[in-house]
Amino acid sequence: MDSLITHSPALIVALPLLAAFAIPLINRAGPRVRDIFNLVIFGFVAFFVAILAVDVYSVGIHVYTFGATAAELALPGGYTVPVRIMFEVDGMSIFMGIIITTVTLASLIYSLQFLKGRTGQARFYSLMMLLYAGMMGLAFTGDMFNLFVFLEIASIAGAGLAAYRTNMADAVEGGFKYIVISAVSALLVLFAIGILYAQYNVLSIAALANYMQYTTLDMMALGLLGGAFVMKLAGVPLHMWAPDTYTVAPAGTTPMILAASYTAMYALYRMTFSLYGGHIDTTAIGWIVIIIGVLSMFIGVMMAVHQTDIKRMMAYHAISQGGYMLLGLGVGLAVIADPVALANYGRDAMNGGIFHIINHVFYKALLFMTAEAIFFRIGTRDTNKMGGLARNMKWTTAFYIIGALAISGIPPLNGFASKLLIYESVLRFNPVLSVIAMFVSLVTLASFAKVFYSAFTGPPMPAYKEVREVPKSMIIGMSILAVLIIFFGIFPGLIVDTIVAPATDALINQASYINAVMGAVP
Amino acid sequence: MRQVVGLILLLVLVAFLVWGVLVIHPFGYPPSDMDDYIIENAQEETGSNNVVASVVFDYRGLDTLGEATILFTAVTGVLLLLRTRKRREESS
Amino acid sequence: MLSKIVRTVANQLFLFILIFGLYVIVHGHLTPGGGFQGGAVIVSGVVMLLVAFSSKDLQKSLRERFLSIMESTGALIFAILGFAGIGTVFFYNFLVGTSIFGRIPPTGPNPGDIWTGGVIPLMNLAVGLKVIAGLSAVVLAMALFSIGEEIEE
Amino acid sequence: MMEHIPLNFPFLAAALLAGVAFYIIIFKRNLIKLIMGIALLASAVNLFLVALGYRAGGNAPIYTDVPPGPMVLPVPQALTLTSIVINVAVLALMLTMVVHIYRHTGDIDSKKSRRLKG
Repeated sequence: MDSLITHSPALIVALPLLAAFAIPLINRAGPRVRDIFNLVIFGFVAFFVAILAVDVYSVGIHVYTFGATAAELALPGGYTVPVRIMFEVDGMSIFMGIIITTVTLASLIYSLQFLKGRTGQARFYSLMMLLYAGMMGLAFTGDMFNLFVFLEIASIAGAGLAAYRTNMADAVEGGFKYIVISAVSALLVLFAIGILYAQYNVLSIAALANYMQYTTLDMMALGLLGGAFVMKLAGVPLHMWAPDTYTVAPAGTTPMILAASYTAMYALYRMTFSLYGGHIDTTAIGWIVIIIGVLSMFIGVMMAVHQTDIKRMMAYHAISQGGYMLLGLGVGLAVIADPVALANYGRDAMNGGIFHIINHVFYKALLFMTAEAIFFRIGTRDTNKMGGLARNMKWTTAFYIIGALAISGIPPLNGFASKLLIYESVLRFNPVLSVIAMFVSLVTLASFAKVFYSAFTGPPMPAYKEVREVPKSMIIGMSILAVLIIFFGIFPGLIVDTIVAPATDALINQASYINAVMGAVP
Repeated sequence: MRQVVGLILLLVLVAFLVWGVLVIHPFGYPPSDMDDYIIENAQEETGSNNVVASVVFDYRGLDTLGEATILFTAVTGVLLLLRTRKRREESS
Repeated sequence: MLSKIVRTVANQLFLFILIFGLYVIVHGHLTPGGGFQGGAVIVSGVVMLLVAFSSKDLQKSLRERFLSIMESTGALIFAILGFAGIGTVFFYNFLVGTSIFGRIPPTGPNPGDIWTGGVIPLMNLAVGLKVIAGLSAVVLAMALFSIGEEIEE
Repeated sequence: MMEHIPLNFPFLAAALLAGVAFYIIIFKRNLIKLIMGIALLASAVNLFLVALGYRAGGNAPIYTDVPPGPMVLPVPQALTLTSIVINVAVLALMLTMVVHIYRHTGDIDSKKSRRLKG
């Protein structure tokens, strides 16, 4: 068991990779064998995530050095610089890991029957596993270049999945936009890595943070990294790809691509807090993050209101909700240098921002899945053409209501818990921002209510008299998320204490991140 | 409008990069803590004469696994997108 | 389909390209090169055949299904070689000091010994296999798609 | 500071190449040209990485019959190798998508093919 815990970070990334490589071979044995194989492998991976999470929360940062004589040996014997690639799993990494694993599990189950009778299933599942491995690697890695590699794995797999329905021109265009944005942002990241490497001759994030001088070149690297990750997480000036890509991606994968953009947000936090923390002018950077967040919130929701394509509307709401997370973390970053303000409201704001990531991924994944369920049955995403679906698709309607109430911040669902944390703490930082956040939330409620009335209530449209409920695996996939949303809404304190607060601490406490690798080295 | 914004963005980026060239270390004299360790110990630790190969497959082996994965991903993606829709496979 | 002269020359030349590519792959731990580079050399030979013959002709001897299996196998071998070090740590070079590729060269300049490098030569072979299959599959699939041919699953 | 400039010309070349690439990415609307711009940006980054590892008068870091003298840094070469393969993969996928877009719209102009309004 101990050795399992020690090796779990490597296994979590390696098992899905092995599964992805093996799926084209396994597929020869038939689709049923392949599906079972997928689920079994994923079950193992989820088990490893669970034991790793327990270990990280009870023991602390988990360092795993690839290829060394011992996994904990971050520095080669008698040397002061880390040479090998290492995974460094702290509270924030495992938090992302939990989100990604849950969403992928739901997506995998959802896709089982969604894909039935379509072509290219084996490659679809293969890409899904690769996307999972890429996101997990991105969340766990403690090495800059490795981060770039996993970013690319996630991007390429995501683009391939987004363009899966090649018979639709929109799908290929959505995928193309995604891969162009990903390629450009990944190259900017690589440029920044080169700049950092040129000065310090190390690639480990902890070692870079340890040697950081914050020269002109470091400032350039920060600019490049910031631009690249904001592009990747669909922050507002660079958000144009998100609606196109989210709209066209097939059902099971939209939540995963959404989660992938939040791993980019995680990478942004990792850079600003763990790599540059303590050197940059945190107030200024914090305000930049806040401004991007508020713009995303506002413009996202304003664009969403008049959309008639249900998934496109949800995609704009995803941009808008991303703004809440940036707002919470931005407030935390702006006051991180001031211990009193940090204790008073900064930590709460960060808790809210981080808690909102998990909440948003869950309810937005649920909403995307209900939208695809409707598309699966009636073949359109236009809300004007829907009507009276509640009669025949009871489960889908119920899930839609849960998701819509959660995203609008109605108690007792999880969206309320995290939004309340953000409102309260931001109010003490700057009341105007809090008022904007509440206003955005109201507009969100209005927008989802409008869709609810036009799509689900009213007399059933004659064309959809025969519409049936979606198959069982899709309902199971959605209900996993719905149960979690309700659970998180009822026990927000428990969740914040057990998984959110360690993530916040991990971001604030830069020294422990560095020391886990550099040890007693001065 | 788009042209003007693009031009400003372009000029800022290029000015940024050229400024970086002025302040970066002189060409041919890089700092080399990590690389010196690798050059000295690669033969003993990995048994390979080619230090680049020992970096690629041993010191940074995970990157290479990732790289192979990316190639696999891209090939899978290309074959997924170029699949023909004539035949319906796996109709079970 | 190009003229007979081109086809004959391409046929003969492919063998040499194949040998050169294999040389680059096998000596990856001693001389510049390795799995990726050697694989790319061999794929350039495949592209040459693709230009000389038509893609439909090539499809008869080089099936996508075969390429797909070959690629998966290469990737699996590579990942399993990484896995095999898990007795110590993932990606540990567990063959150094054993009888398979386990010799340790003298420190400093030396003429080179093929039986060195631990898992590195094996990984080079696996990656070479993968690159050959993967890039050939991409090139072939794009060529076939552009003339509207059916591509095997 | 100024005396570095003639010495630093490889870095300058990388910066200018990146500038050309950004110009193409921002201003060109043809999707194939966009892909070429991304390929050019990748080349700029690769050139930058390789130039980082050069040590004056260094040999290739391969011990097989190496003449005496310093060795250039091996890590940037490994990174460049990885980055080249990654870019090949990305370009292959992008070109495939452009082929599909051309199939669907009969055009590779980004203004015309992006019918979806953001």
